[in-house]
Amino acid sequence: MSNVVLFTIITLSTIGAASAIILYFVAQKFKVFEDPRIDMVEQALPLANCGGCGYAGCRNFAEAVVKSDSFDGLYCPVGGNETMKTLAALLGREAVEQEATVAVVRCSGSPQHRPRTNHYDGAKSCTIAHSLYIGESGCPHGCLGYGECVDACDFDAIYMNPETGLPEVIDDKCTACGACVKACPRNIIELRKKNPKDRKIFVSCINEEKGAVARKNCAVACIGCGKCVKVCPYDAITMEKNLAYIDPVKCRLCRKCVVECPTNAILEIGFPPRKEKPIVTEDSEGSGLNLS
Amino acid sequence: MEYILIIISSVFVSNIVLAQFLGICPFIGVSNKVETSIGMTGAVTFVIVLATVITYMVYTFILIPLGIEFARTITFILIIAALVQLVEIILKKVSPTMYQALGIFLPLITTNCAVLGLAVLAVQKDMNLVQSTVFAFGNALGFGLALITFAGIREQLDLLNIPKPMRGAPIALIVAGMLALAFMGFSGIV
Amino acid sequence: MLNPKDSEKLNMAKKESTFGNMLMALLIISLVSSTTLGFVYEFTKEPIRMVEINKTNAAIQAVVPPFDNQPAVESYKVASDLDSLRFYPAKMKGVVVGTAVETYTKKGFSGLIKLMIGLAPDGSIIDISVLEHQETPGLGDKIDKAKSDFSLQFQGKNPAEFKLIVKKDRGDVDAITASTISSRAYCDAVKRAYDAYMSTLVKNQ
Amino acid sequence: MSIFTVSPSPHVHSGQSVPRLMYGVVIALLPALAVSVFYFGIGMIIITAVSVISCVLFEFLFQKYLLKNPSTHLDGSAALTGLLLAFCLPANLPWWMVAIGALVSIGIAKMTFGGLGNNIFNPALVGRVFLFISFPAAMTSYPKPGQWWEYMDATTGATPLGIMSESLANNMPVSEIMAGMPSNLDLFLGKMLGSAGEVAAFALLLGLVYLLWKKIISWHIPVSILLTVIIFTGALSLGNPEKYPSPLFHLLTGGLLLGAIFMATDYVTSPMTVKGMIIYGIGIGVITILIRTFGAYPEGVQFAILLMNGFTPLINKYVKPKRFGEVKHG
Amino acid sequence: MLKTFTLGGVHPEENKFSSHKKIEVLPVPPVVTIPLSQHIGAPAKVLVNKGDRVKIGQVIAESGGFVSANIHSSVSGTVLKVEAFPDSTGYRRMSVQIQSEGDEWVDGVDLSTDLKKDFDFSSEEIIQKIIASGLVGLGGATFPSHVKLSIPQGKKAEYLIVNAVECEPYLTADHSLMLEKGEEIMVGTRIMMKALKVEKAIFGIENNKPDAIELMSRLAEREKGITVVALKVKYPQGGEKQLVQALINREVPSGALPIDVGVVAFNVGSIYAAYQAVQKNKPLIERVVTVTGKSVKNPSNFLTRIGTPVQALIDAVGGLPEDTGKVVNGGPMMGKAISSLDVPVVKGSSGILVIPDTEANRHETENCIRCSKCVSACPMGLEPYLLMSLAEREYFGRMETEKVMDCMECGSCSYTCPSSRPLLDYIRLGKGNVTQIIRARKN
Amino acid sequence: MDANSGKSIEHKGFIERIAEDSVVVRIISESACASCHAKGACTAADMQDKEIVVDGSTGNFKIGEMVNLVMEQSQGYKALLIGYVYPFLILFTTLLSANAAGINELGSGLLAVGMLPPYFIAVYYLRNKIRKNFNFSIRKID
Amino acid sequence: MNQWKNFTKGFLKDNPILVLILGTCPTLGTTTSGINGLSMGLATTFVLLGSNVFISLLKNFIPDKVRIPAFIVVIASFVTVVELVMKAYLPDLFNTLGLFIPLIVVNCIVLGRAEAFASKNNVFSSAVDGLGMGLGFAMALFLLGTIREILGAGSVLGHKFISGDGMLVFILAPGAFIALGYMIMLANQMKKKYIKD
Ligand SMILES: Cc1cc2nc3c(=O)[nH]c(=O)nc-3n(C[C@H](O)[C@H](O)[C@H](O)COP(=O)(O)O)c2cc1C
Ligand SMILES: Cc1cc2nc3c(=O)[nH]c(=O)nc-3n(C[C@H](O)[C@H](O)[C@H](O)COP(=O)(O)O)c2cc1C
Ligand SMILES: Cc1cc2nc3c(=O)[nH]c(=O)nc-3n(C[C@H](O)[C@H](O)[C@H](O)COP(=O)(O)O)c2cc1C
Ligand SMILES: Cc1cc2nc3c(=O)[nH]c(=O)nc-3n(C[C@H](O)[C@H](O)[C@H](O)CO)c2cc1C
Ligand code: SF4
Ligand code: SF4
Ligand code: SF4
Ligand code: SF4
Ligand code: FES
Repeated sequence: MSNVVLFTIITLSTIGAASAIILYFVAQKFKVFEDPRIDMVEQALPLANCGGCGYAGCRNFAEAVVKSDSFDGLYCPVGGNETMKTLAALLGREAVEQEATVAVVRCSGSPQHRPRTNHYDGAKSCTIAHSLYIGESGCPHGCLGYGECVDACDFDAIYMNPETGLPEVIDDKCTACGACVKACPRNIIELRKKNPKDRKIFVSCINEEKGAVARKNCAVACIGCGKCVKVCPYDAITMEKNLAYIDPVKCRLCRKCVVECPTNAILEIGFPPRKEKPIVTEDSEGSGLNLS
Repeated sequence: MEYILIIISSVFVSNIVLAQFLGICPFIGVSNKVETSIGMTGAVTFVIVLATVITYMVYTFILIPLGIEFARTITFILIIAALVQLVEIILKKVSPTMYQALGIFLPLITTNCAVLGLAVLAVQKDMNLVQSTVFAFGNALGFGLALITFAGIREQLDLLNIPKPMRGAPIALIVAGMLALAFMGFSGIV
Repeated sequence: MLNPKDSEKLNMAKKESTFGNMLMALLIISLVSSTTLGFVYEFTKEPIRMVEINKTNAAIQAVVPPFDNQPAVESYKVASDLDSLRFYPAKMKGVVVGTAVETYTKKGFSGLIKLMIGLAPDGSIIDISVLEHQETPGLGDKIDKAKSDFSLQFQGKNPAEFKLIVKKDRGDVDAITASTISSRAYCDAVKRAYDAYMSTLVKNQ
Repeated sequence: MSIFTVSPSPHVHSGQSVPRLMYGVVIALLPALAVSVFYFGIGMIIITAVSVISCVLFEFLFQKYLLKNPSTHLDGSAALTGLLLAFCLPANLPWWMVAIGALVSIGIAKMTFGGLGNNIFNPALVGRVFLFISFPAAMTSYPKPGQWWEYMDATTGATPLGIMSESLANNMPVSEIMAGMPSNLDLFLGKMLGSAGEVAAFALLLGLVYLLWKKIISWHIPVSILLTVIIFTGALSLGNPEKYPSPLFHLLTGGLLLGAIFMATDYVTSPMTVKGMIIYGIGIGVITILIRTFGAYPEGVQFAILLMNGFTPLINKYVKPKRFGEVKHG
Repeated sequence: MLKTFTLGGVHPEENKFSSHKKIEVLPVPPVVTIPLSQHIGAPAKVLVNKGDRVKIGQVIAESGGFVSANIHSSVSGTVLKVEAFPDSTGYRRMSVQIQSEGDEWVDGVDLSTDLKKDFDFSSEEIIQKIIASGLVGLGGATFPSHVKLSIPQGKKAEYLIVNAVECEPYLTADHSLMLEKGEEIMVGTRIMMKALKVEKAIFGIENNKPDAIELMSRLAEREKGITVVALKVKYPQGGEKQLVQALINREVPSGALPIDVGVVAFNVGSIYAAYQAVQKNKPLIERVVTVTGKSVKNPSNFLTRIGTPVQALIDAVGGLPEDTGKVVNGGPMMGKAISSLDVPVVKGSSGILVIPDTEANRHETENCIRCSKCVSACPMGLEPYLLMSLAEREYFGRMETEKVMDCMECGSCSYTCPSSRPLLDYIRLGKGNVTQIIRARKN
Repeated sequence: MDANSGKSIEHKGFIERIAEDSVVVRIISESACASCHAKGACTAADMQDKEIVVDGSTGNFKIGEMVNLVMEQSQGYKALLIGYVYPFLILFTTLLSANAAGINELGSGLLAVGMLPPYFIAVYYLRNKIRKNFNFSIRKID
Repeated sequence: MNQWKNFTKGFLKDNPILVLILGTCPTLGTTTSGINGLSMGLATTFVLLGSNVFISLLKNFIPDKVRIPAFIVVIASFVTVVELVMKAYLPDLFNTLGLFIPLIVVNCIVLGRAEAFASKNNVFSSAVDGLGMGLGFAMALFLLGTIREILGAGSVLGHKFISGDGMLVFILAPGAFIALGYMIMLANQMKKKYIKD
């Protein structure tokens, strides 16, 4: 064996051992230990980084999941129950099932229904318009139509329908992350329980004004008449501040209220067409609007 | 004067990032905030200079006499890896609060090819110890200059409407390219 | 996505991190790798040395007439204006047929340019080759024989009558288009070698 | 009754608009264009036309097919970029190189960043430097003025700055070099070699007056650049007049005036505050002279402006306007 | 050289069409709608019910807090409704609607038009009278005046500044008031000086009102401590902080009040109203309103009862022009666009501006070209372009460090932007959010 | 801390432990790659846990909660000076002066590196003083 | 894991340069021509393959806390081997790649694969992983080198197809950055389009 080989061995081994010692102490001091489960949990997540779980990103959520002992308050809306089950299996815990939900836009005030009172020419932002002006109709609660919710959605699940000027949700794409709910300054969007075949029945209005005012401002407003409350066989409908609300959990999709509503404020979506025409034109006051 | 020329040359003329292609990962990935970049520059300067001094000495006074220059890479990397950690541990030991403040201030610690690259370059260029040290210092400054300028640009890009596909690394590289174009103007100054 | 089974792998038996264990592991790894490296080095040492010698020899051969000695071994240093230059005497049957001078300049467009210049005993240029440069590809790199005919104009010229200055500066050298700087630097290096060579002649007389 | 428009205040507007500003600059460039056509004839017309048309075309194509933004190709900014790009090219540059320059200006330097207002670096200058580095030979052989009908076959030579830096490198004294230079009057009138639009000092100054008069730009950037150059070169030349040419020579040659008046002032890439603009101007002045005096290139304005473009975000970050009611320290 | 403020400012077209029109008294409308919130601060608490009979000057709602003011009936008659009616924003706010019947005043009001020069009230008595009159600033901010008169402990006022700048284009209410009620305003000034216990008062008047400057200077010569200063025409010369700087070269620090540099400022209209309140016991039930616009047939200034629908004012100038695109309650720079002519005149309404449809819409918004014109225009030394992009990205924390709260919403930035960016819209959004952040931090 | 008094830096972290009058927050220092999904592909030193003790913090925090650690920017710079810049200056000036004084390479190199331990020992003895320069606070993430 | 997927992930999905953006320095520094890029890529591939195999062999022997220094030693040894062999048998290539050969040690991708993959998987998977990642790296380098060569020198693999020079800027630093920037952009778009998981 030549000198060089010998020197090499000696030098390298010394340096190797020295760094081993240093690094050993470093390791002692720093405990560079990332729970490997965090990586695994993260890998199991959809990695959309949408923030729907309430954490800053998927990794943060993964850390929270690994850190806490149960799944209380931890739910990834994008991955849904399936992902949560995977996580449960990974961590050896019980998954908490959460009802699947979907975003629902609760306003039907398209221009045909809502007489226009002005033309807004400010910044095209719902938040700004909302904070400075009532909007282009007399309704202080209805959709402003500048699509802030559309911009907020990371999943292209919501778009502005050019005909109605209102946002519409594509149920299949919606992950119920809630970004649009947060974005809407008027709190029009609600995450409601997802029913089979994407059926839903809901009051498509959040107007709390008195019936007469509401009606003047919008032909399809909830006027708080209370007929639906009476007709609902399951006590699913409540009336508060002149506004009916259908509890998505109690509602059994019987569709009785829909026919009853004098202003067609209750929408049914995803049902097969009825025999008789569902639209009961009770638009008596002659507000001069044509309901299509 | 010689040292000043070395510094000018390594900061402007052959900038470590923009002309020599070293330390690009942190350049692309980290330089999001100007304050952090300034912090990085300070930390990197110390680490690079210290590493260069030590590797230079090991090379000149151990490897060469023993005739095992070929073990340069492996020796250097081990020394550097240990050194970086050692600095951390010392800082933590001597003043935990200060160490914590650094932790909040600097989101990242320094290990990148710039440190090794410079250590290797310093011995490759046949410079003496002081020259190597000044060279390392100049390059650390050059790294800092590129990093800080770039962080400023990044902060501004964040407020602009960069097309989606370009965001992140692509635009960072293009900006780096244009900075490199601009830096070419310094050719021949030294 | 990972499946749950992966989690088991992580818990697989690993060596514990006791001090002794760690030291052992590292020592062994260092030992093995240094031994390997040592042998690889031994193995490649000769070829590497040959490569380097060949490079010098090739450079020398390229610029002087055939020789039968070992110029690399007989080389000597000659002081020049800044530093010293290495001279490689090429001998045929003990007679100096030419001297290869390793010269340099720092005035290149991108700094250092290293040349090997073959000088006939009378000081006229036999040939020149570029050892090292960082001039711009496509421009300054035309000083390289492989890239353009620039260096050919020096062949056979004696700097005593051939002014080693570019024509722009009222010399005799045709500069490379758009690369006057590199051309000037080239002349500078050649001139340094020539001057050093001439100084040895003067001294010898 | 028709419905009213509502919007938050204010309800009136100055009437200023992007196209008005951009075409204002184009107008300011017309005298220089006229002089350049006078000196460089058909060459100037070809490169200007190619540059302007391709800039506008590329802007249109990029927006239509890649960015899918509302189109702004007619707002004058692309045309202006094209015009300025042509101004800083030799009038005998092959047309396809001009088109490549336009592609780089608009495609890489502007549209990659999202179009008007988003770019960090001056598009025309990026285009120019890109060409300069890519085709150094073509970009450093300038046609002699007065050849009206020659384009690529025009006789070429070196610019005054080029001659100066060459000769200085040869240790010639300034006085001797100046003897072979055009007279100051010729320099002022633009009778010299150089990039197509940079030669005529008086026409560029005319443009400056117009821009200031129309309040399109403020004086801070051009004045701080020019003053810095004067002071810096003045000091050098006082120190050793045989080694460093006079401030007047520096002012009248090369792209200094074109850069200081039209390119450093580009809104998008220059600082936002008065203090910032002055720092920026000083930076450009200093770097220009550093490169001219010590660097490998005879001219440094293009690099100086690009470099300071790179520093502009930092300047904007740290140099804030004087706030009303700012508590005065000290 | 004329005095002016140093930072920023813009020069919109002045268009003061009604500047030499006499103040006409607008007939009392048949129905007035008086909102309960005509001042910044908490809404007033209503004191009347549907069907009640009220007299002119009767308190129908009382101050609902420290920064709040009383509200008086501006007509005599029957309360029709106490209900929410739309205000300029279109949102419905609680208001009292009164049907006008007859002309019955509450007791103690001196209805004569004689000039009553002398007064013998203490500072406290003056403030009490002003509280009773429901006076709020008529310069636009509608800040309850008595709050400004009650100097906080440890601070001292040195100057009373009378803001007669009227820098908003089109508006001439203050101008005409000065020409007609100069003597009364001088008395009012002395009253306010007494209330504030200051020796010095300065009138600031923009140089586009030479007759007013001349008249007020002449009147001021007779008074001790009152001076009149002509100011350069530059918007927003009338901004309180700008005015203070222009007149006495003191800068009100960021986040501080004028009183911190020893100044209290009042609008001339407020001064005149103070005269009415103290010398005549007349509460704030009417104000001068300019009705103007490029296509308005007969731009004029009207003494208008609070609560009068805008429609009545429009009718008085010859009806709504054909080409109306926008109607603004206030001036073009700071006023609020209204969507219906049923909106009532309130204490803060200094003018009704009718904008033709050719000018009613903003231009298309384009990318910011970073021309820095907004930065140069901002009188507060802010960077509106930056604030807007921060607001767009919801970086409200940074907006705070960039001093968004200093913005006084003068609109110079939006006015000047060549890309027609809605800078102020976004800045307001940011201010709203930053206010919330600050409030949350305090709790 | 008054947020208006200067610029502050924030860093996210998790509450690790809560003691009587202090809270321990764990932060992760990470490099570019640590936040991307190829995080595993970075040298270990590129990602570290650090524990920060925040004194005097009470408040209703719960373990595992994500919070913002807040520190004034100037303190960060101060730490930088003590931790990196001063030692660098010591190293650098010692080396230059030793060289100027004619000490050979080996000597000046060893001397320069040898100056560092005393410096850090000095810092160690001053650590309580230094400690007063730094204070952190925790802010809830809304 | 499916070995084919394991092998091909480095080509686009997890391409070290185009997607993970690691090892940028050698990428930019050595791609002045297609051949240079390819050689650098292959050298790196060799190191990757070797270290992956070795580390996965040793994984149970190395205690957790010293795994990083241990990995470094292994990697550095392979790098030195490459260095020596290249110097001996490919001296010209070694000169052009220069500094970047020793820098393979710090190429995040090498250590990264050791950390993330080889230390957790069996030898065969690790070999496949190393080879796949390495080839992905080499491919990207080759591509970038070729693009720069075509634009910058007007030649493909050293064969000139135009007379005269190309756009020099692409041979120099600015062009390297710009070309890589656009390449990464395109790769991301492609990844979005073609790879869903
Ligand atoms: C990117 C770039 C690289 C250059 N590289 C060189 C070079 O390597 N050598 C050289 O002499 N000139 C080079 N130049 C050209 C000089 O800047 C200058 O044009 C030339 O030296 C003087 O022109 P002339 O040779 O035509 O007199 C380069 C120019 C550019 C733009
Ligand atoms: C909480 C608060 C307290 C105020 N206190 C005083 C005061 O004591 N003295 C004073 O002169 N003004 C006071 N002001 C009024 C302001 O200085 C200013 O006159 C008012 O905001 C309207 O001004 P503007 O129209 O310029 O916005 C106060 C304002 C606020 C919001
Ligand atoms: C941009 C701006 C412009 C203003 N212009 C005037 C003005 O021209 N005249 C005026 O009396 N008040 C003006 N004000 C209101 C004053 O700032 C301040 O509120 C008023 O002078 C205080 O007096 P007051 O409480 O009696 O209204 C303006 C405010 C702002 C923010
Ligand atoms: C005063 C002024 C100077 C300008 N200078 C340039 C310039 O030098 N280069 C350029 O490409 N565009 C210039 N522009 C046009 C425009 O700002 C440019 O296209 C933007 O940089 C593109 O985003 C200028 C515009 C103005 C108003
Ligand atoms: S529609 Fe709303 S809830 Fe559904 S994915 Fe989009 S943002 Fe999330
Ligand atoms: S639902 Fe809300 S956010 Fe969406 S457009 Fe309507 S108002 Fe805007
Ligand atoms: S509105 Fe605010 S930001 Fe705009 S100019 Fe006025 S004070 Fe400045
Ligand atoms: S005025 Fe408009 S375009 Fe100019 S900087 Fe301000 S926001 Fe941008
Ligand atoms: S390869 Fe990552 S820093 Fe150089």
